[in-house]
Amino acid sequence: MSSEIYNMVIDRNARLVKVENSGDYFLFTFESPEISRLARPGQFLMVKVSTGVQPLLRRPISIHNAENSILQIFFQVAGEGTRLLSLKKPGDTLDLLGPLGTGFSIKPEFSGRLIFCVGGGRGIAPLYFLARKLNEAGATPVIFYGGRTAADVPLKTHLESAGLETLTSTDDGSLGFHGLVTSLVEKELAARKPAFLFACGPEAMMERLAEICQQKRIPGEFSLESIMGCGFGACWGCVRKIRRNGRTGYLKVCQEGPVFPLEQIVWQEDENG
Amino acid sequence: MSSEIYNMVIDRNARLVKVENSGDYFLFTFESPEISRLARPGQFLMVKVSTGVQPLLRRPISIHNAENSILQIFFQVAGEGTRLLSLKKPGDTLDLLGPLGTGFSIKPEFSGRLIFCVGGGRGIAPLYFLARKLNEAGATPVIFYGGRTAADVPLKTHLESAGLETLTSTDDGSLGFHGLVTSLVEKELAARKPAFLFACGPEAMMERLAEICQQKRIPGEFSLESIMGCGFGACWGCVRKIRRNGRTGYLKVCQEGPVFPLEQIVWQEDENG
Amino acid sequence: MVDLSVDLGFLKLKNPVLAASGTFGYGLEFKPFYNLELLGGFVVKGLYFNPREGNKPPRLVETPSGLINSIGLQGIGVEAFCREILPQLADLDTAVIANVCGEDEDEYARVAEYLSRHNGLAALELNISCPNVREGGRCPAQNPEATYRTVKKVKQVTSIPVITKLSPNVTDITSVARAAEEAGSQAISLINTILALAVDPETRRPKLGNVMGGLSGPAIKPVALRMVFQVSRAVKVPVIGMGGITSATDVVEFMITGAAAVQVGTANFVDPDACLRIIQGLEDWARSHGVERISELTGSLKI
Amino acid sequence: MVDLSVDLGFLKLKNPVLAASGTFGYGLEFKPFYNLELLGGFVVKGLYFNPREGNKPPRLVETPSGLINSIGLQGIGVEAFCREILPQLADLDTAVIANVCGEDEDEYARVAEYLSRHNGLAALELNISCPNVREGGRCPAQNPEATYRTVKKVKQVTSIPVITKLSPNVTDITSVARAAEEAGSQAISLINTILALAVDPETRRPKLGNVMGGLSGPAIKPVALRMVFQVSRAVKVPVIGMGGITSATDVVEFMITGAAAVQVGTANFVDPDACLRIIQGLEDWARSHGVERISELTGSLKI
Ligand SMILES: Cc1cc2nc3c(=O)[nH]c(=O)nc-3n(C[C@H](O)[C@H](O)[C@H](O)COP(=O)(O)OP(=O)(O)OC[C@H]3O[C@@H](n4cnc5c(N)ncnc54)[C@H](O)[C@@H]3O)c2cc1C
Ligand SMILES: Cc1cc2nc3c(=O)[nH]c(=O)nc-3n(C[C@H](O)[C@H](O)[C@H](O)COP(=O)(O)OP(=O)(O)OC[C@H]3O[C@@H](n4cnc5c(N)ncnc54)[C@H](O)[C@@H]3O)c2cc1C
Ligand SMILES: Cc1cc2nc3c(=O)[nH]c(=O)nc-3n(C[C@H](O)[C@H](O)[C@H](O)COP(=O)(O)O)c2cc1C
Ligand SMILES: Cc1cc2nc3c(=O)[nH]c(=O)nc-3n(C[C@H](O)[C@H](O)[C@H](O)COP(=O)(O)O)c2cc1C
Ligand code: FES
Ligand code: FES
Repeated sequence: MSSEIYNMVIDRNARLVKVENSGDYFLFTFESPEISRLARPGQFLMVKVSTGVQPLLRRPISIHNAENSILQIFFQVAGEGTRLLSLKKPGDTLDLLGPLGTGFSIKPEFSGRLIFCVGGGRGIAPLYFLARKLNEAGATPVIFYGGRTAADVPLKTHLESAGLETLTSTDDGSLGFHGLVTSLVEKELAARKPAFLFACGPEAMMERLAEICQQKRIPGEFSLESIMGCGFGACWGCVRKIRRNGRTGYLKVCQEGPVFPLEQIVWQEDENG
Repeated sequence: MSSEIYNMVIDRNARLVKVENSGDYFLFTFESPEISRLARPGQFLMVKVSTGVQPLLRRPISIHNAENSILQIFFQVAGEGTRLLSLKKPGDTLDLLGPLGTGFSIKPEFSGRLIFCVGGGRGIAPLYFLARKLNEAGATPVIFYGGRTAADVPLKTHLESAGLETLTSTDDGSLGFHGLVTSLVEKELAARKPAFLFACGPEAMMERLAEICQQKRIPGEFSLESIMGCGFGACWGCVRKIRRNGRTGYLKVCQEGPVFPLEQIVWQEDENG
Repeated sequence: MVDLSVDLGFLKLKNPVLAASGTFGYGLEFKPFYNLELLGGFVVKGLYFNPREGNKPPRLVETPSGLINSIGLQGIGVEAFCREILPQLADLDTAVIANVCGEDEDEYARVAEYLSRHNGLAALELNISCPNVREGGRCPAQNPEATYRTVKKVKQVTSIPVITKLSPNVTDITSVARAAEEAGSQAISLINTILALAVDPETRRPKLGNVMGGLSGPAIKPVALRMVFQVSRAVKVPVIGMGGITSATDVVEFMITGAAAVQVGTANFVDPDACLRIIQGLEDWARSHGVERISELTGSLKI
Repeated sequence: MVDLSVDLGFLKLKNPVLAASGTFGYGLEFKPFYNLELLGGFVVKGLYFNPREGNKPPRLVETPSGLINSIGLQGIGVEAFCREILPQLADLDTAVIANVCGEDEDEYARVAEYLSRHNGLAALELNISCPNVREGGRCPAQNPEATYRTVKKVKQVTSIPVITKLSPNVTDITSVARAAEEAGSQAISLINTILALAVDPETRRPKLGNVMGGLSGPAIKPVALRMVFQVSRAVKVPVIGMGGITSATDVVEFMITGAAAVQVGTANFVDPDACLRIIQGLEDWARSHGVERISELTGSLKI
């Protein structure tokens, strides 16, 4: 067991201090000093969404930001659990377990280099914290933020006003580049090539990005989703097929991930095939 | 099937307009014109307490009052279902099914006569509506209202300010008569004898009252509780042993009751013995 | 226009939604809420030959997402049913199904035979799976031979189509289903309730007067789906699935898994018009998913 | 002072709360949350002789008040366990129990024999009841003879006490329990998960990669209690109850019903410190109810 796993905490009294909302999307700000202090970009929380047994399990949600004892999450209502979560009001206390997982690698050699951070839909969640830390490390992050329609890129101004270069795309052209975010990345690659690419979003987006990165020989790390039972390595429920050190096998996304080097990921289509 | 059963309605949009609270006890005021119009004292509602499947079943709650399209319930938090109910706020809409059950018999011959209405704890709930209607029918109701301690008789002033004679008792003497409400009834019986006695409350209270009534030859009707699956006669889950027309058998409390003539009730201790 | 009808071979239903036995009274209890003719059909409360007292209360206890009942088939008996109730149901343009019970194999046959002398029943559902009447929850559906014998006896005395209702309290449900099919059952319905217990920690007594009872409701849906999956692959006759259905998508799941029709039970208690809502929801679902005939769903699970 | 200890005969526990196999990793995963020595004990993840890949994902799906899993016993195998994990557990002052699996009867014996050569295990729990490894969810615990043979073989190769873990997917759990007892099992633990299925109506595929899986969590508690009730009256050896326990009162219910000790499974996923909370709650409950020795509860159900 890696040592960082000891750096997780159950905060039963994380106070929700601010709720921002746009359509299906919610940005929650908590006071949770301990988790905030430990958190690194790409890590996530397991959030208790009900006080009873229904739904039974916590929900995995990325850490959107952690700074001065505050902790932020950004989520989209996807089903019953996130719907219950969305009903919480400022002043409520929530039960958070975290920070969990390995997080993105911010390497010293990124300093002075261009780094692409690509997020699709709710996949934007962990990239703000990442870009902020990349900035602090002297790198130049560019955020690519895609969605189906303008309503799906609610964090655009939030990112921009934090001084982060943000390129947006929508499938229907209602905001920014008209087309898939992967096409926007390709277009941009014609002009400038990053030293590294981070991504988080729908499986299809990431699979396409992996192709692009391999073609252009850009190293990268992708944050994967999977259905999680515990979030801390106890259930073996969250595994994905990963190719590592010459062996392919099921690794726990919650503990060995959710962030994986792109070359290690076995895409689900291949797996089913 | 009796014809009154057709007089029930599912009101999916009963608007909660007022919440009054004292400790564990809540008085809710709804706008629910149809149910309000149909309701008679002693009838009850099946109230949906959750939007999901947990808890699964509706909860039976007496009609505390029905007047000019408003409907009131008075309840005590007893477990998860009533706890969830207690969290509702003015402006919320609830899903109510009712009015259900047979209700108390308000007979023409009550006019000009003294009627005792005895409630223990949350059992007070249906007696306000009853007493009001007895008044309208020209009878003179006296409410006996007992609880363990002063905090358990929160409706005292509410009843009094409606002009209803209200005698209170508490087990610990913190308010009104010091002792059981049944002792208070006995004490009062030394002074005046009612033409009829209605009761709703804990099983032990009602069983003792039944003895007293039989001794003193006072006719009466008691409202029984039982665990209910449906509230409208479909599940056969709510039965109690009832002696009626010379036969003893399991009758549905939701449909044949919850109000039964006291001489028909087979008390649960006898049943188990 | 979506075609919601389903054809069980021996019986054509307007739509695949039946109300389940024991949760729909004798049908009449639901008349105040909607027109019963909108249903695919309904199964009345279990009928023994004679009237029955039923079990000692308490008869119900809620559990997480579930309900345990031990009604014990309180009821009016088959004679009173045919005299007082059936005439009120016989003319309804919907499938009215009787739920046939028995203390022993002969009683099933006697009840079936008596019912067969009357008009108005679309089918008989043999309730060989009630956990609430015999000691320890035992029932014929826990044994393929007893199942075969019971169905066979009933088939000999009736020309009304027979549906056999199975118990989930078995090691291998497919062997029981095959026994019922071999004995001539025209359909299999499942699942009845799962034998269960609840205890009051304060009194240290069982929460039900009859000690054990049968678990129903959403909690058992995954078990019911599994058994519908197994049985629909083991028999050729149509399978009628039930257990925890509360919504149109639940119905879709049961049908995809292998059910030709479904029954809605406990949900009727929570929403008296649950079946109606589900039928409407099913039509909406089919429309929004481009499904023209709902019967196409049956067994369409991709493995 | 409340005495929480319970004596299983072959094993004395500090308190009746064990963490259940497959929900507590190899124990180490929970060290960040509390001192493992506060537990009555814990059962490690199922061990085959060789390492196993486990089943194809998705491996989990939530259902009303429940969870279906089809992990398929992914694990490191008994050699790596004894080399890498057991040394870290052996000195803990709590009962460490291994969960023994096998593809066939011989493998159970091989795993048990290998484990017996090492120190630090308080007992072996024979997992003859996992629904996630064989075709159609079958397992030895569905058959009294197979149960007898498996337990007997293991007993012959080990002197570590043996607990046999039963499956709820049976017609008569008492006959399987008696078979295990006759073969020399010193305790019976139950229940393992209930075989279940979930279907995605959109894709028309099973929600689990392995099609079927095992249902656990509060949804199954009433079924687990029923089986603990039945088994504790059928055998003389102690019964270790589990299925849906999330609170101290759940433990009290299982003990009253007949369990000498309990295991907490799925709840560990929701609250990593669930067992600790439950143990503390149990002490509070005993104190507020004037119960001096928790073991008095076992089998105190009044019928
Ligand atoms: C490491 C990690 C980080 C995540 N971070 C975020 C985040 O920052 N913001 C955000 O909005 N969402 C995030 N998610 C996704 C989020 O966990 C799911 O949307 C949520 O669990 C759905 O729960 P629900 O009860 O609302 O919906 P459900 O009713 O449970 O499911 C709705 C749909 O989502 C699918 N689903 C359920 N659980 C997951 C899961 N864990 N991963 C993927 N799909 C799932 C279901 O199969 C179903 O199709 C993250 C997931 C992981 C694994
Ligand atoms: C016809 C009728 C009218 C009622 N009117 C009122 C009313 O006006 N105000 C009020 O406060 N309460 C009333 N009750 C009682 C109320 O229904 C229960 O308190 C409520 O259902 C408990 O639900 P819960 O989820 O909060 O508690 P649970 O957790 O379900 O139960 C808490 C405790 O109450 C017991 N209980 C549960 N359901 C019932 C029930 N139906 N009857 C009796 N005991 C039960 C349980 O066994 C348990 O001991 C009435 C009951 C009936 C049958
Ligand atoms: C209160 C109650 C009474 C029942 N009575 C009967 C019955 O008389 N005959 C029968 O075959 N099944 C009976 N059942 C079983 C249901 O018909 C159905 O098989 C089971 O409840 C599962 O479906 P559900 O989860 O939708 O309720 C009864 C169920 C309940 C809850
Ligand atoms: C994810 C998961 C994995 C499990 N793995 C095992 C296992 O390896 N061996 C075993 O005997 N039981 C296993 N079980 C069954 C549990 O130990 C327990 O019997 C069951 O989950 C019921 O208890 P619960 O409802 O408290 O979870 C597993 C259960 C779950 C949920
Ligand atoms: S979510 Fe439990 S091991 Fe990853
Ligand atoms: S509560 Fe269902 S019949 Fe009375």
